[in-house]
Amino acid sequence: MAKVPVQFTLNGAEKAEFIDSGTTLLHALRDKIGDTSPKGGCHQGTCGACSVIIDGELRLSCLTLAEACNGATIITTSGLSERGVLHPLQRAFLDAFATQCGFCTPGMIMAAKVLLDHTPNPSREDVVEALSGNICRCTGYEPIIQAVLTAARSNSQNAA
Amino acid sequence: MALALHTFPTVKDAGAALKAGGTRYIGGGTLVVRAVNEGDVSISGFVRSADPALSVIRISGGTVRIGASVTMAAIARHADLAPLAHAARAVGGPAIRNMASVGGNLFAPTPYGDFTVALLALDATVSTDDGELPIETFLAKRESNHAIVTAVGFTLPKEGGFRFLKVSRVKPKGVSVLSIATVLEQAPDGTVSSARIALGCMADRPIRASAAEKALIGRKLTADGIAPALAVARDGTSPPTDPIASAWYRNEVLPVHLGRLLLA
Amino acid sequence: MELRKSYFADQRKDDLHEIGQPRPRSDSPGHVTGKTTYFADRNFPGMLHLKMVRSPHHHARIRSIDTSEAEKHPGVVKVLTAKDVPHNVYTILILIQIGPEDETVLADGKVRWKGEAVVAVLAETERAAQEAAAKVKVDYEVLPAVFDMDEALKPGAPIVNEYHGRNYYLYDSGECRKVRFGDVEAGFAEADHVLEQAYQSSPIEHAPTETTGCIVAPEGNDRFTCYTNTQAMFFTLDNASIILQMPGNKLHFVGGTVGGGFGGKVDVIVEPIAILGAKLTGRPVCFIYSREEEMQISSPRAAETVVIKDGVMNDGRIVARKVTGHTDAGAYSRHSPYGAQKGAGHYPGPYTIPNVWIDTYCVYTNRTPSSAMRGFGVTIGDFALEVQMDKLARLIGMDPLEFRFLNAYRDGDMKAHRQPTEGAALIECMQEASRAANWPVAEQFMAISSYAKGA
Amino acid sequence: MAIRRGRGVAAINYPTGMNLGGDPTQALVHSTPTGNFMVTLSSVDLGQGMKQIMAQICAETIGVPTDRVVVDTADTDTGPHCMGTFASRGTHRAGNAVIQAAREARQVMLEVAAEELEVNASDLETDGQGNILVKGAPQRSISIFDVALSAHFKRGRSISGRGMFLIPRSYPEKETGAMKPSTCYAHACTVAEVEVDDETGEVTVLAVTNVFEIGRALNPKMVEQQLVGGSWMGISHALYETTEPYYPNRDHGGTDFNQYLMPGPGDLARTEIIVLERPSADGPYGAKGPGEMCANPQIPAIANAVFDAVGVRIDTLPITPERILRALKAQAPN
Repeated sequence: MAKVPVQFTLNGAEKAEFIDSGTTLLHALRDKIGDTSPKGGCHQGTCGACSVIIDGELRLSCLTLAEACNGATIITTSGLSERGVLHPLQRAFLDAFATQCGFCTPGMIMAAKVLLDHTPNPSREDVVEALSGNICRCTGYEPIIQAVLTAARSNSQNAA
Repeated sequence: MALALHTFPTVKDAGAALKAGGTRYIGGGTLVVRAVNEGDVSISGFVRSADPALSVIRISGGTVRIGASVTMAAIARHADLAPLAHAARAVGGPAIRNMASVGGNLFAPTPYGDFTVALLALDATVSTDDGELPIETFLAKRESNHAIVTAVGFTLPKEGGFRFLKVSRVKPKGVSVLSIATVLEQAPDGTVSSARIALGCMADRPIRASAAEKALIGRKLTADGIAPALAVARDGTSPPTDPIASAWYRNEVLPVHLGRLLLA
Repeated sequence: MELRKSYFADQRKDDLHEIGQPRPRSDSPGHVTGKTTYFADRNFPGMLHLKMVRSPHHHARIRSIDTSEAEKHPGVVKVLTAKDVPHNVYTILILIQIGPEDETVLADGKVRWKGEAVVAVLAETERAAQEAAAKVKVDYEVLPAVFDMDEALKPGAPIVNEYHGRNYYLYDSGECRKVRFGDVEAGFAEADHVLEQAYQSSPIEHAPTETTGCIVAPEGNDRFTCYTNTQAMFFTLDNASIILQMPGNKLHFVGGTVGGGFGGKVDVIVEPIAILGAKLTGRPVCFIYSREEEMQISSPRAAETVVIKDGVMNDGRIVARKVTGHTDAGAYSRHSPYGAQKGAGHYPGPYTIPNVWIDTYCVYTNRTPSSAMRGFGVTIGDFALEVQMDKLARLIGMDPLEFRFLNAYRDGDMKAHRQPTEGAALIECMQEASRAANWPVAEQFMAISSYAKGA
Repeated sequence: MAIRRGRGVAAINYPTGMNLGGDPTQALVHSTPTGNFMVTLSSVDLGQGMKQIMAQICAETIGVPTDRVVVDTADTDTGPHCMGTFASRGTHRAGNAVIQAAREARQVMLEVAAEELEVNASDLETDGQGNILVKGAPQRSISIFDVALSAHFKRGRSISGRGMFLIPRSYPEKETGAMKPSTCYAHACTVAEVEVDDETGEVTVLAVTNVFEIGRALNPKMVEQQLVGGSWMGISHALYETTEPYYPNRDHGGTDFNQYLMPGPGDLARTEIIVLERPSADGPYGAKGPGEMCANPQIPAIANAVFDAVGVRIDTLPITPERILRALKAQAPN
């Protein structure tokens, strides 16, 4: 089996691995690099649990080939908190009781982060649209929407 | 056989590689990688081209050329393509739109391929490494197509001339019950002088509603004016029954939604 | 959310320290940082991947199985068929003495639903397992299948499951679980109106975001650790022990946080075969359902039909209720006989009715076996009951909410299954709903309570 | 085109625990040398927050803050038997087992404290903050930290307890069906408001008002999570979900989250949740099981609201636009 090199920046750290050609980024992250924060909920692109941020864009790691990420900058939910301090989105998810089983949470946070990076003061409609590719089966979405809106407000207060 | 990804600098080289058995061209990966993940062992090689031209949107004098690798997200945020943004945003959720390419959308089986419905209404031209084809011709034979799609081209409709509607059960992101795109031109008095209507999910691939198009010519966009077009909207349709909706339902609501789009 | 403390204040102590406090969840920090460990977040060197060859037919005899090409496929380590499973015919509720054993771990001679597991392939990679699975040749003789419960119960219908010998579950009470209370025919005779209506549902999937699965690792001392997302650790361990004819002390089950269950992870499906694979290869084995398997192979909530016949008086009293329920178990029992009889204990709903007749049946058809789901045995029944209540109210020209007040059970009322009502609170829920939803009802209904009449 | 409004109501009850009982759960509780408490179970947390609730129940019973309790669960090598997490039984069955185990541990803790303070154990109480006080003389006190140290290293006592909860199994009488399905029931009443598009059959759920009676809200925020999510699932069941859209025809079953329909974040109804608490006689601090019943009443309430809106009865789930449209067409005079 042909092994190919991949190299990218993951949550600020340089990563280099040899992987089987055709390996998805999801498998490379979870099985080779050991970052299990992206979850494999469907491997079809229909649940969003594997969402990561590649070069500033939200992507599904289950449908992305790891080899196609050479040189990319990748962010996952496990890399959001810094020195034990939670990212405002993580804080907001906690405070809003927006997690139940937690399986969709890392993907939701990725989708929300990209939204807030581009749209610091989103409307409810913006949030709904941003989360629309991510399935949650426990919460009924409302607490998650509220968490994202709260995080946006706390961000803008901090910026002010 | 183990999988492998082969990247070629030119479309021509990629095209040559595609002649090998078991290979598939990979655009955004939303169709092909999914198929492999789901156990399609007939695919053993991904082929792609790194030709930068595939990712370019070129607009000059009302003529648009969109490289096949351009994503739905790139179309949706392109200022000069604002009239089409709505149709591009109809595809998937935000992550899918950052991956799904216009080239891939041409191959998306029903009930997917909403943007292709828009392209059909725009009477687009599909460019491949083997030449150019009208989109209708391309779609009719897309399963047997072995050429690599390199771009789609079309003329930007006049302001307000393009309309698009996707009907889905789940909001804001859901698979189509059906989708409709129209490109209409109206005389100063409001009568329709030219009409192209494309339908998604009303057959196994996007189709034109030719009878309805004809019935609109010379009519005004009023309830009475469009009535003859709605009456023949189902002519030539053969919608699928799938988990989203039955053929019966799609046929029943097509005139309703077409009417609402035309009167909007 | 609002807590309305004014109700039942006399029955409640509200001076507790920790109970009643909105403490933060201890697991949430792990969830939001991606650090919570789910079963699949483990990776063992040398781990094998298990893929199942499944029946493409709804009902078929297996003439032969040829695994030779699959076994030769590069990367394949082991191919398992029925003969490899020590106790291949099982049923999970045997642990609480609900038999007979009626399901095969791997199909033996016959398949009874489209998607049934036939051959398990273990390989070094997921891809190799998929490729090899495609090379397994199974020669089927397709048999007539039955999908409709009414058809299945007709004489001469194809027999779905020979272990039952008939297309329904045989309870100790006969072909159905029965409740008989009062004289239902006398009730209908006395009633001003009799209304009989049929309700139906189709199967529903739990659709947890995390699919069913497990990873089994040999401990090296003849014990096996099974990391699983089962909802019931010992239930699964004990059933695995029976299927594998392996003493329970050889099995170590480790769960953790499960990515959603909703009742979908109480079947014992992935663990026994994965443990067997680990035992026979000496390697760690991972068997995780694909999303497609989760959606169409894992047990759904059963489809049900519910026929309700009611006798009602012009003054609003329901004087008789007869319920006939059918639960579509699919091809195997799993939890369905239990669910069907749970319905018998639930009808006629939270209403006091003097004459009640209930029959609940568990029926076999050639579809994916159904099993437990959130609201098991009750959800569809409640849909039927409460739509029926609406129809009855409109039939006699009463407000639907007032009609429910009139019939609501209260403490001390005798239920059809002959237990006195205790701790009722239906009336108070309706009173609060009347206020909150601005659905006014007559003052007399706002004045009553669930406490025993006269208490 | 006409958008028609309607509303409907439904009221339900739901049994707590496995039907007919016979479903045991055990718990063990012990203190660490520094007075933290470990609850050992084999129950499974599915995301409903079982671990957190067991910690709060143990903390309340022992008399310490919740953050001094750690729950170790879902390991068959360490945790005693639990029937499983299903049938709205987790909080009720495991909670009772934890209370019993915690009481036994608390008794030992108080006995050790009594020896240290030279009083009778029956004269002691906890302050919920980690201290044990002499009733009526709170200045005489000892921290649970010190009590645990003393128990471990001075007095040789194990501050621990065992808990087991079992509702004896009921066997239905064959002919009459006399039986005891459950010992306690949760209750609910839901009012749903819908809009129905009478040309397409599409339903929009505008609002659901849910009143739930759940015995006791052990952690109100977590109860809210489950009730809000359950209400969403009820709406989903009413209008969207099935693996066999053309049942009993077996074809066209969905295989992904695109084809298996559930309301998206853009389909949410205005959701009101009101909770009543009538403590159950045998529930842990009065709790009943709300996890399943909270998804039930929306289904008939929506069905009734659809009828109220457009005058057709859809007696088959899910109530799809197609079923509504077919019924409307069948009803139409033409």
